[in-house]
Amino acid sequence: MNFAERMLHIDRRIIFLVIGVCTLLPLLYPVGLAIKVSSEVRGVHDYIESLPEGSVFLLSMDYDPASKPELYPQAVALLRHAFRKNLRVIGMTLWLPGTGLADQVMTQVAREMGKVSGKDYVFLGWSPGSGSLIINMGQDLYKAFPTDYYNQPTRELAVLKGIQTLRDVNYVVSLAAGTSGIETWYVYGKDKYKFELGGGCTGVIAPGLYPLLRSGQINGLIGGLRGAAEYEVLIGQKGRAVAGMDAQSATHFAIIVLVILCNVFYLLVKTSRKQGEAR
Amino acid sequence: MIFLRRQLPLVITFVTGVLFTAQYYVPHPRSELMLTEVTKWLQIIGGFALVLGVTSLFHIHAVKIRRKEPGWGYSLVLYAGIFGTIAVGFSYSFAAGQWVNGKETINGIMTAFGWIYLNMMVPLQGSMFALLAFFIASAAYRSFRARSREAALLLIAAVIVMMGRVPLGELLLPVSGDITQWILNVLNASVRRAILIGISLGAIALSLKIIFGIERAYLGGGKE
Amino acid sequence: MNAEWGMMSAWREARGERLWGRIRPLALTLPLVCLSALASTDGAAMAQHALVSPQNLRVIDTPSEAGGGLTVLWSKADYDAPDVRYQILIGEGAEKKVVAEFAADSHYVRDLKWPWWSRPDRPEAHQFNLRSGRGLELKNGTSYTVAVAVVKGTERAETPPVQAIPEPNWVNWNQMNNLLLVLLFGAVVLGSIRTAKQRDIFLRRIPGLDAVDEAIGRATELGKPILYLTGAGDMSEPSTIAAAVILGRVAKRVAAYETDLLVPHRDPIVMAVCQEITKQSYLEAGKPDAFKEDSNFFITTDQFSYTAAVDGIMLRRKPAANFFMGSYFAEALLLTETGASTGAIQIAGTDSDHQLPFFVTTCDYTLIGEELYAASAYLSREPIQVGTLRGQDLGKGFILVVLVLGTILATVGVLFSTDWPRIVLDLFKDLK
Amino acid sequence: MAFELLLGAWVATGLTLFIFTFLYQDNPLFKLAEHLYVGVSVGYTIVKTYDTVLIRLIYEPMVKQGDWSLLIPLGIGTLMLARYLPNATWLSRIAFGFIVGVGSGLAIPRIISSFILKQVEDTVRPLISIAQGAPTFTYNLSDPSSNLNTIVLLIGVVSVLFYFFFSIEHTGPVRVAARTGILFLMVAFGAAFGYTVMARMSLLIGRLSDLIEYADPQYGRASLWLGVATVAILLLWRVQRREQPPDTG
Repeated sequence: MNFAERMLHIDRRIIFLVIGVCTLLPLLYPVGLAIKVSSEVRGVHDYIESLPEGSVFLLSMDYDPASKPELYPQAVALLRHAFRKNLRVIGMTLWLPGTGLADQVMTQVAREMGKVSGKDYVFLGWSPGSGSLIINMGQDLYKAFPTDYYNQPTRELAVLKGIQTLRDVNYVVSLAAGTSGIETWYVYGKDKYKFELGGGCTGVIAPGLYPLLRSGQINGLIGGLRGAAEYEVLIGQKGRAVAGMDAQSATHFAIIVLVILCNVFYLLVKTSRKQGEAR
Repeated sequence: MIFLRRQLPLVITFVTGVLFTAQYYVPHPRSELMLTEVTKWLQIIGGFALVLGVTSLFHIHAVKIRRKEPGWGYSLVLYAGIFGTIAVGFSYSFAAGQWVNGKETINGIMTAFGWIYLNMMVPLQGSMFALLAFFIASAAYRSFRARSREAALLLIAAVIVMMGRVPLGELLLPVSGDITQWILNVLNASVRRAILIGISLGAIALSLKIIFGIERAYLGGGKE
Repeated sequence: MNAEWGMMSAWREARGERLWGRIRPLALTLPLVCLSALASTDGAAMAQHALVSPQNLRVIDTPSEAGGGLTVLWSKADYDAPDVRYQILIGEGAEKKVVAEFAADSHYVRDLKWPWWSRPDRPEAHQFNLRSGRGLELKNGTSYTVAVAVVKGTERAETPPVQAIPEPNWVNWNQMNNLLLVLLFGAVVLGSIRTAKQRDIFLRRIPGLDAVDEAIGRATELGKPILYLTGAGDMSEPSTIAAAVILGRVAKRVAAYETDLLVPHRDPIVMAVCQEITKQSYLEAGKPDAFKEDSNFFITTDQFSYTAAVDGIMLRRKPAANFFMGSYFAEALLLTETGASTGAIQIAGTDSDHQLPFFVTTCDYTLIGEELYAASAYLSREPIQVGTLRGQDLGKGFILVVLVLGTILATVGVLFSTDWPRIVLDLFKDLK
Repeated sequence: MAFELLLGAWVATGLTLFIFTFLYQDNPLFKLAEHLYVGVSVGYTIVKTYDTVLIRLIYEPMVKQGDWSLLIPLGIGTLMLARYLPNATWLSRIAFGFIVGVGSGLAIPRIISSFILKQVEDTVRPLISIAQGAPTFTYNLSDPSSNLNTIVLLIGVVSVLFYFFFSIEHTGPVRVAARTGILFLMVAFGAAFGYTVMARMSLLIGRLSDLIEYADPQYGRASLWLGVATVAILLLWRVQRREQPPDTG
């Protein structure tokens, strides 16, 4: 076993350690590198910015705790923006395990912005069915959600006045960690009920949503923690996402270095084997 | 009887399938009313499907405990988790002065059910997936090799996107951000679009086969 | 009665326009000229000013809708400009009121993106849709009187009123291209399945299958076992079915070479099915005695426990070849990375597109997406599988042709600024 | 600080660290946390389903608002559970027939409209644009809708579709198209790879931020103490296991 081979076979726990340190150090000692805003994120932001006061904004938080670090900051930033613009906000989720998180973020941001449940916003909670739920909301919102999350009859809520179906909603944003997310909202919702649709998603599924972005089926896309950081920059309220960007930079470079090292050693091993065979 | 058992489900599938495909093209209020009602039903039936999903898990671990298979103690932990959470979900909250009934918060006060959710379920699931960060790193070092020209292309694209998506990359190599945008918006979008078209054709073919009774796997096993 | 009859004929006229307007403009020119001549004398008699009232006013029930809507159509005029305004009026006598007002250079038919077959008027005509809501309620079956006025500074000219009745419609004509595609593709898929049942359909060889044979050969040379995973899905997923079919092929080879086979499972039903398949393969290879009941074994349903256990097997037994077929989630990387570190040949096949990048970089060969189904159809020769694959191929071929021809037509349309390519292009647009 | 918050911080930190011990090796602490995770999520699902489906969707509308038509889905749902009765399994097929039938019917036209027509519509674009009355060719790479990018997009879509073509042999021009397709595929996978790395790292950042927060004195330095305890338990387990004969299996 030569040097390159030995290097390739080092204990992987050493690499675990490297990654742990690369994440931890920038979190403890942040640098604050500048963040450039992409047009995808700007699409969502500018649309909310253009909505007049009192417009109806539906935020569907379609994720579970596994994706909390990526999508929770997005939800916070979007809700802050919507509340600041005095939009009427409807919160919900298509993912059962995400109900508690969605409830938490709605309550927290509403309290911070001085908004009242039932008057300025409503949290509908979770309901089964995904696609059929969305169709049902498009047909009759009150049939799909007879009561909100806190068992208040939805028909009596001031915030929902004049809203009968999804057609009366001005903007829907789905924060998705997988299917039953943005695509579901398009196929079963926007396709027929014609509201404007935007998306936020985890990094894993972001590349798959570009065809919808290109064709204008969604008018913007917030991708992962980086997307959330861009949104925080846009609304001028820096939070967890911006704070994580330095660590993100450090880990990405650590991975890039590791990939390069892997291939250098791989090449070395390959050439030395070839030389060995030639002899 | 044979008709009821074997043909009836297929007839139902055919009729509902054709009806709801056709519904899409019929804007008449009666057709819309049918859609409203039936999607409402599907929502409720969807809840029952969830119950179906978890029962097999109950069964597997019950067998493990009964036979005292290796690691059956962990199955007990699992059962404790299930029943503990259910008990708390239906307990009485003294702080809020009412029954919890599956609410994480009541009037802004966190319930015990919400506590379990936030302090157990959220960190557990979150950490489980955070583990992957470490494994991606070790894979990056040990096995992401440019075995072929194709794999090399993949790795180069990956490195560019990794640089272009973080502030440090854009600082060191400003052009990486633009290239990343181009890769995502043009190259990636074209491939994803082709895949999307392919998958959609597959999904439509499958749905058609189901409606016409050619594909019956969904009916599940079980003796007739 | 009279009004209804009038509306019906207007509707028929509109339908005639819809079908033939773009293809045979000549056929319509004559009646249109007559119509506009009639209307203009009418208008001239009414208006005392230089400002001429809007011409050719037609009010029809909004087509392809659930009702509660009226569509108002009138010709474009020379005075269409931002400072001139149109008003839409509803009602008669004292109850007449303005329900909408907008700049005269807006609200054209072309703005509403109708496909050519359901366009109610020529693209340059004006169109305004009246809907219930915001102080206006249009009831189905009730007759409404509508007029259009033009306002320029202090001048104003109004058309004679026209009556129309909103009705719910049974067909959404804008979506007929969608229905056409459903019928077409349905016929193709069902037809291909039928053909596949009658005769052999050609399927190209999947190169990945050669790699499978090669890996088994190498495992035999080394005298080490082969590890085969069927993924995380249950038997209802196409990828799991494909994984089971390919397992049959692998088992047959393995039986012939008398190599050890290890198939750890995450789903008890999949395990039962795979056990049967393996047994059958050993029989077919003529080695029923070499079959071991416990080569298929169940570990656990939990994602990470399963992964940890399989990783353990890889490290202890050091298989010469690892196969990852079926659907995978985040555990994919943990499995393939460990496998790669043991130096095994790794072959993957999955439709879980989020995991594909990791399979491609850590495995020696990867069946990408539909290739997995194709490999399974190629091996099983099952008519439904083969026929479906063929049907989808025809669908893809059709889309390919549309993409290429459509681009050429669209380019021609821009280059010569003509409109006729739309006859084809509109068929492949989602306009509704 | 309220007791439940403090306890919550300690429990959350402990469980996080238990999961992270998997990095060292599969061990009882990890297994404990993992099974607890599965148990708690199943319990959560059951409670939520009960509250949402039985109470909010069935009981309230039916009993309080008198919407008795909901007995139909209730009946179909119950039929589905007949799956567990050996003699009545066939009843569940009626329910599945209904669900799958409606689901397929709803999906077909919507998928055609959203994923076929919309995607084809956006791919079929003129390769020439008109600027100031004259036909021009725009080649700005950073504008996704420039003519050059339209061509690249078209080539990408067409060649990848060719790659997934199974009823003709990959020879001659088809081979060239399919080879181009695989190159496009690889770049797209590369982009996905990069994005996934980003996603996974974000998850780690999220968890570590929590741990840092819980290392604060106001939480009684939970992360530090529990970290030490976890390491100690692991070492103990290690030592104990070395004394026992290694297990086989």
